[in-house]
Amino acid sequence: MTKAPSSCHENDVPLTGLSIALLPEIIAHLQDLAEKLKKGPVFAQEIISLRGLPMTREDIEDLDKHLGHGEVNAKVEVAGNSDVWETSYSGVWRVRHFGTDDRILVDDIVIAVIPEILMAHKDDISASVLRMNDTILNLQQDGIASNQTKSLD
Amino acid sequence: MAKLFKNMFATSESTALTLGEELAQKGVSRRQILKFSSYVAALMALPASYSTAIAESLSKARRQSVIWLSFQECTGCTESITRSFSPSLEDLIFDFISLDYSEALMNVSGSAAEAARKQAMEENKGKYIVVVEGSIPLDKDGIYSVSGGHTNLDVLKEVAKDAMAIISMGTCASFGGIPAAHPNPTGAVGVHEIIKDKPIINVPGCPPIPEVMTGTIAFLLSLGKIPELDHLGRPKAFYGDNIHDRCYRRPFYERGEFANSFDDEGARKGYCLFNLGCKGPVTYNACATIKWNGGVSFPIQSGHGCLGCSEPGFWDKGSFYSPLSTPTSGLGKAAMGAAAVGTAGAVVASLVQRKRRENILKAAAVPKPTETKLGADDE
Amino acid sequence: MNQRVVVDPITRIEGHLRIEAETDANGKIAQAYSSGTMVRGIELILRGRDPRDAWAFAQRICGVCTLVHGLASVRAVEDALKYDIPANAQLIRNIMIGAQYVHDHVMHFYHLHALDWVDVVSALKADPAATSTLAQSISNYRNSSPGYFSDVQKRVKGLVDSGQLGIFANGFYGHPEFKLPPEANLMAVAHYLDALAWQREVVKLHAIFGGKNPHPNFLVGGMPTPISSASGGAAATSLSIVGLSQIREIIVKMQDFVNQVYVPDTIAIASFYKDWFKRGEGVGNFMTCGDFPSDGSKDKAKLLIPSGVILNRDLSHIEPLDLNDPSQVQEFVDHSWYDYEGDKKGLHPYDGQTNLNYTGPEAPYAQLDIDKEYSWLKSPRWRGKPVEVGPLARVLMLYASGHEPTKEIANATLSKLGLPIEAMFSTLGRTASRTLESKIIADQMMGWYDNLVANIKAGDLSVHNEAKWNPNDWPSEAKGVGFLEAPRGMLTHYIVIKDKKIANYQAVVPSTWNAGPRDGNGGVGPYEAALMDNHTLFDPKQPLEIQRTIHSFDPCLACAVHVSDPDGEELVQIKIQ
Amino acid sequence: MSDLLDFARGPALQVSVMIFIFGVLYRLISLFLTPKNFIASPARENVKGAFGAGVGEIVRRMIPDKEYMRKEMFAFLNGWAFHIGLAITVFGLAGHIMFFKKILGFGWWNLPSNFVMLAGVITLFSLIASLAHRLTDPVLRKLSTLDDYLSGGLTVLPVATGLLATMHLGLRYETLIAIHILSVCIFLIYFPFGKLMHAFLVFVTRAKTGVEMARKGVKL
Amino acid sequence: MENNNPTPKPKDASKAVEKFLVSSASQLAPYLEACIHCGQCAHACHFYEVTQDPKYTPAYKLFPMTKAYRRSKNPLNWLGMIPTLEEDEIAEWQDLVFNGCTMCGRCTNVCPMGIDVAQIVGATRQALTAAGYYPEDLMAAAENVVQHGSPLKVSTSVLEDRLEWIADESETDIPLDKKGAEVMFTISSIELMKYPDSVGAMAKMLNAAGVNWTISTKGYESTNFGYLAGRPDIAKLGTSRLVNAAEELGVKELIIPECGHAYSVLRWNGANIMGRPLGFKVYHITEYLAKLKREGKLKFKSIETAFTYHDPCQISRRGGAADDARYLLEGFAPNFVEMKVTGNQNWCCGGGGGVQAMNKYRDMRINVFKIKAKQVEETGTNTMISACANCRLTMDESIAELKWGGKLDSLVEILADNLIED
Repeated sequence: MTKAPSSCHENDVPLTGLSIALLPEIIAHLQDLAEKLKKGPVFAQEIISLRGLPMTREDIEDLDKHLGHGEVNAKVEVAGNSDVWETSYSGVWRVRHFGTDDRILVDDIVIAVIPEILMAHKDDISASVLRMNDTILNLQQDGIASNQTKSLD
Repeated sequence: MAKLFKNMFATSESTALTLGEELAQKGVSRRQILKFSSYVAALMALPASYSTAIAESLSKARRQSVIWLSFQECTGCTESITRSFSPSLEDLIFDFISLDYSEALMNVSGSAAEAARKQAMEENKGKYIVVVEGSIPLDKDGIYSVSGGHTNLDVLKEVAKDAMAIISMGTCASFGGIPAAHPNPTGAVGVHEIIKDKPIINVPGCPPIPEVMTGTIAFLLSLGKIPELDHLGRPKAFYGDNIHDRCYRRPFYERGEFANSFDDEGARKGYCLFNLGCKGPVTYNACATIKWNGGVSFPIQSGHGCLGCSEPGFWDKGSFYSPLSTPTSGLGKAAMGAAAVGTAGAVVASLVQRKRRENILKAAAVPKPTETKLGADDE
Repeated sequence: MNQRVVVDPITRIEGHLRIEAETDANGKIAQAYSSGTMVRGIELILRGRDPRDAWAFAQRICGVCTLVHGLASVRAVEDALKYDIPANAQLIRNIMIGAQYVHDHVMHFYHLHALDWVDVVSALKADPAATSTLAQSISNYRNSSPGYFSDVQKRVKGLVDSGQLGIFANGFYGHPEFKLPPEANLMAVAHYLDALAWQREVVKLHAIFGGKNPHPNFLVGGMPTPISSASGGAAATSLSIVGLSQIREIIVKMQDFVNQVYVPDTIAIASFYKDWFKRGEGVGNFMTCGDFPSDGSKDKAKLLIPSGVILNRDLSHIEPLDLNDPSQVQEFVDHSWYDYEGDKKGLHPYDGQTNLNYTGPEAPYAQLDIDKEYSWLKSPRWRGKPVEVGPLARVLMLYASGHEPTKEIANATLSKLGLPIEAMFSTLGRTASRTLESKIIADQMMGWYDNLVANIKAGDLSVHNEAKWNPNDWPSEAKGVGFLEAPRGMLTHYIVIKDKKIANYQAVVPSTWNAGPRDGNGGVGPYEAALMDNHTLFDPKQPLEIQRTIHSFDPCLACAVHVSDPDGEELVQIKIQ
Repeated sequence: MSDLLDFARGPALQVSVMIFIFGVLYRLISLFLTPKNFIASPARENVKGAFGAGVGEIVRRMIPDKEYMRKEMFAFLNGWAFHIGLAITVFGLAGHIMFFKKILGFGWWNLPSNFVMLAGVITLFSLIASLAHRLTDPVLRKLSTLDDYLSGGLTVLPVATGLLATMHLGLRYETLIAIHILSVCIFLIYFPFGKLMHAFLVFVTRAKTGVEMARKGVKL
Repeated sequence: MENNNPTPKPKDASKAVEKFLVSSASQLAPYLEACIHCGQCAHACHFYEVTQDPKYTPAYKLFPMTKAYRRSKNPLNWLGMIPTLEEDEIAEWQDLVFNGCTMCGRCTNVCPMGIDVAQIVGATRQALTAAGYYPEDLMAAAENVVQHGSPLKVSTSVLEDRLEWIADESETDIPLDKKGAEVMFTISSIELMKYPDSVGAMAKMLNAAGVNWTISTKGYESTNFGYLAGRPDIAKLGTSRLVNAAEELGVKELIIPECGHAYSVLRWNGANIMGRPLGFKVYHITEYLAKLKREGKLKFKSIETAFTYHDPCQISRRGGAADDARYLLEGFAPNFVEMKVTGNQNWCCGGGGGVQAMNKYRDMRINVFKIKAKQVEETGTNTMISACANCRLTMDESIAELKWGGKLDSLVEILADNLIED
């Protein structure tokens, strides 16, 4: 029987250095993207999955410090939340998916004009056309209905 | 009335919706599929760019028919899969797979249950996935485990025949597990010893990590192919590293800081459990990275060494509390025996040596020195 | 016409159980036979091993009651070695068993038992708004908005529309025995899903203490989870300040779910099935070994659940139980596929034998020979009498011994349903006992938790006693019994240790008491007796009634049911497979 | 866990430890049972007791006299590096201590694994250096027998495989550790039959010489 | 006179092996098991130092005996895995153990295992001799002991003649076979024939100290060529002559003159050779003189000459008497300088162990002396003194050959010259 849990002394977890080591890889992808775009608009994205690398939480925080925060912030609400933001370097994005229990499922760096998760899918767009048509139809019917009700009043 | 409902649910290939369409109908957007896909990709350590491909393939698929067979098991694997967070079991069974047979979870018993299995096998001939939980006893023609009057052995052969692939869920189905532990009273074996002509994915663990189970299923249904397997037939994505290499206590091992009993200061400081018998260094599983039950802990984090439960024959590798570097067999008696024999041998050898020496001395006895009279000149 | 009905496999249970029953011309069950059809021989596997390892093997007896066998095993070794454990370890064990009760009972109710009472398809016809009103009328549970129920309905509809029903396929939907209105069905389905998500959260408690669930880790001499002396970061164990506060949250989550969902749902559903309080009684004898010591001591007076035996429904008298008494506890194998050396007399578990000897028909088979051996289960008896163990036995024991909170909640519930205490001796009485017990235990958990935290604050971090860890300090011979009130009932593990190794190991599990076959005198076990109590099958091809009563026991093995006429003559063979 | 590891931890270790104990006891006991025909002449007066002399000599010969130090500097430094390194490696690593604890019934505090690994590397290099020396030095070449190379090689193996195992280099860990244990088994089996026995005999011969020198009054 | 100890002929390796077994079954066994072939002893050996030939490595000289021992002892011999000793191997080692080793024991000092190589070489010589492998000249000297009582054929009559002459020359008494003497003095035939002055010097000092001493005509030769030649029978013969004579006279003390191996054999191995304890104490002359000086019975004038001291191996390193020589020089020779490597670590003269008697190694001995010459030169003196006639004989030969500028003296002579006589 020794002392009770002491209040708090955080263990220093040294950085592994992976955060710095990643930067050249990001530049290479970014340069690639810049070259491709010179030839015209194109969709291309390169993803670096941070969870697949042996990085500590501190490493990732360090990396984010280096990358900074840019102009775009997006929240995607789908099967839990997703945070997407552009870093201070245009074309370098951070995508972080959370599960329904708010656990981080995916933590990516995406090098792209815009990350795919933000783009509307062609199927969804096609579906939207149908849905919106339905909506208009419904509105018109409702309108007629309400008008009729009104007129009855 | 019951018939009416049955008719209502009856389905035919022509009217079947793809998963993408089905999900769209339910208001699930492609983004959601993409997110799920990128999670599967992350979970399986695939290149992140795979997620697009997974999403495409998912959208085109029909909900994957899964038949879950329970043999010599404890239902721990089924229990485990219900603890899966992402993807969750309900997400899987409502949105991505069709769990057409599962003794532990399905509604009806008896003949109706059997009928459901047959129907699924017929409708998805060559396309359904079989999940096996538990080992299969071979002794006495398999009479030690019978369900519906049929031995597990017969049922497995029957169901495997038209399966796309088999997932051996848990160590029992993968390698025989506890029923096969010495002396294996019922002659239990894993699936791969019976089925030779189908792709088999072993997902061992006692039980396996929930996310490893759902992740493997998700991979199979997302990409329609077998993930990369290691030499024991396990998905490399989950079983590629040993627990020791990925353990948060590894730095303590490097520093030589060990817990020497279960409740000493070292144990409380979270030191390495090697000395208490942890089998992490020789156990390949994702416990240290994915962890258990929503990531709250895993055995080592909770102070008990790894039992090595995802390895074949882990039950028979000596005590769970014997450090890996110690002999599995008791050396005490052997050493004492050797010591006794060594001592006896030495005594005998010395006696032989002594005897030989005496014989030599007798044969070539040093002659008595010549008593030469000095003083007498011989010149 | 007399009929033989075979239902095999019975689903939504653990393991492989087979029951054969015979119905008369009216479809009423006259005889029923319960048979376990799977054996692994874990008792044989355990022989010759290190007793400290035994828990891991024993735990794999069952993955649903995943914790109890491990702990019973640990207790057996501790009993044999006279091994005391620290108070903290006892409290942690109490909390873990408590969590197991609540988790297991809720999962049983919603995922294994509810579909016997709830018609999933009928839920599609429900009005979400009316469902919301119904839900709010019985509970203040947060998930009760019309939108919420509408979403659930949409989800179920999607499943039905897809034509791939999965686990809900081939249900006895529309069976006249389903009596819930569509709204109640929808509410139950919603809670089926809620409970699935809830149970995932609450087993985190086991993961914090035991590293994982199913099959958390245990340790002879205490618990393996050291209380972290570091507050966080890489050095912390799971039982840190963070872990402790998480445990508290989980206990609250458990209490909330029991109070707001489980108890109201039980009462709501039961009120539609009051006739099921009149059948499925069983043998009328009940037994508990007692559990939940308030400290580390083995003092029986300090157990929350008392031990004893109630005979012939007589709640006014409790017989004392001595697990070590060879004349009290005996296992018979007259109808079991085992061989005893010598004749087949009853053996106390210390002298128990596990010699597999299958004498049944060759597979595939249509029916078992119920006149001979027909099960892998043995028939345990108390002083030669069959007894029922489990939640009903415990609630009755608490009630009979005058435990106030139990009396209060039992009486309140019964009066809400307008039923006498005798209604407890029934299928739904058994199910309701599980609910009542969950509440009683959930209420206790916070007390144990507070005691644990108080000890830690007082500087007592001890969770494991090192004293007898080294086998060299053990006597050359020792035997002991580890007992535990598992969610499914009284669980005992008997161990005989010789020269630091296991010489004999016998587990007498709740399902053996309840599901065992007939004894040598033709005495029926609780499953068989319950089925023979006032069960008439509406449609032998849809043996819903059998499912209900069998599931009320929360079976822990796989089973099958035969129905044959009283003469034993085979009549009509109902399609089995 | 491979079957190889089971074999190594089980029968291989059992048999090799048995042979080791048998052999060592056989050699030592038969040595002590060798008939003595030595009748001591009276010792020089005022010399220290035999026990002190024996122990003193065991300690004293750890460092060569200064007259020889210059020429034996390599042997001295390398020998020390090797033996200390080996002792640290064998007796300092937690895993090894567990092994001894299992056999002896008691253990001791371990050293940091990184430190032990460093010692292991030093041991390995000094072993290789000594083998290289043996191959290049004319005197050593003349003296060397199969036993010398075998003993050296069989010592290199456990050290090298042990390092690979702790560094997780090359093969899977369980294979590495199995190979390591098997190499130890071979080492243990060979130990009593070759010059590795010097680990025990050094105490016998040094003490014996120390006692005889002291009897004569030779002050070394 | 008929020699009833015929020299063993013809050559027979198995005899050597048997002999090895007998010897190794004594105190040598641990040494034979322990050698780790580290080679450090090479640099301690003067023969290796002057030739740089690895075969002179002391450890190498153990090989035949070790091999024979292992053959008989190792459990593996049951499997036939240990090779047996061949004739040609024995022939090869004959040169090494008789000529190539002076049994000076310097290698033992450096051996990390503490192996006493000299003892094993001694036993090896016995074994090889038994098998018929030995140098003829050494054996001849040993044979002389049997026939003539002395390697240099100093028979009783020669002894009496020489002593009479020496007594006259040194103007002192040399009592022969004196009844009632308390101390028996022995002589080395080398001294008697080549360095008679030293005999006279010793006699003079004994008389001056008033010691009641005598020389026996029944046992006077202190050298033991039987021992050096590996002939235990002759060794025992030589030893028992001395022991019997001393015990017949009833003396309490026996003095060995300036002869190294004589001291080693009688003082440290006498009891062993005889198979029983001796009835008297054995002293080297330096020990005895030191004893007399300590008792105040001898006094010396101090001298100015600067010189250094050559430690005879058998007296210092293997005899334990290094300190007594220094005690004698204390207060007597203020300009005495120690060599850099001295005392128990001192280099051998190169002729001990009977090597001096073998012509084959004359050149080698001269080369070995170069080490000694350098040692002396480094002290800044040009004189060394010694307490062993064999050392003197060996080194004088080299001094003459090399025309070395320094000189070599006897310790007892220098002391006797400066004796203060009352």
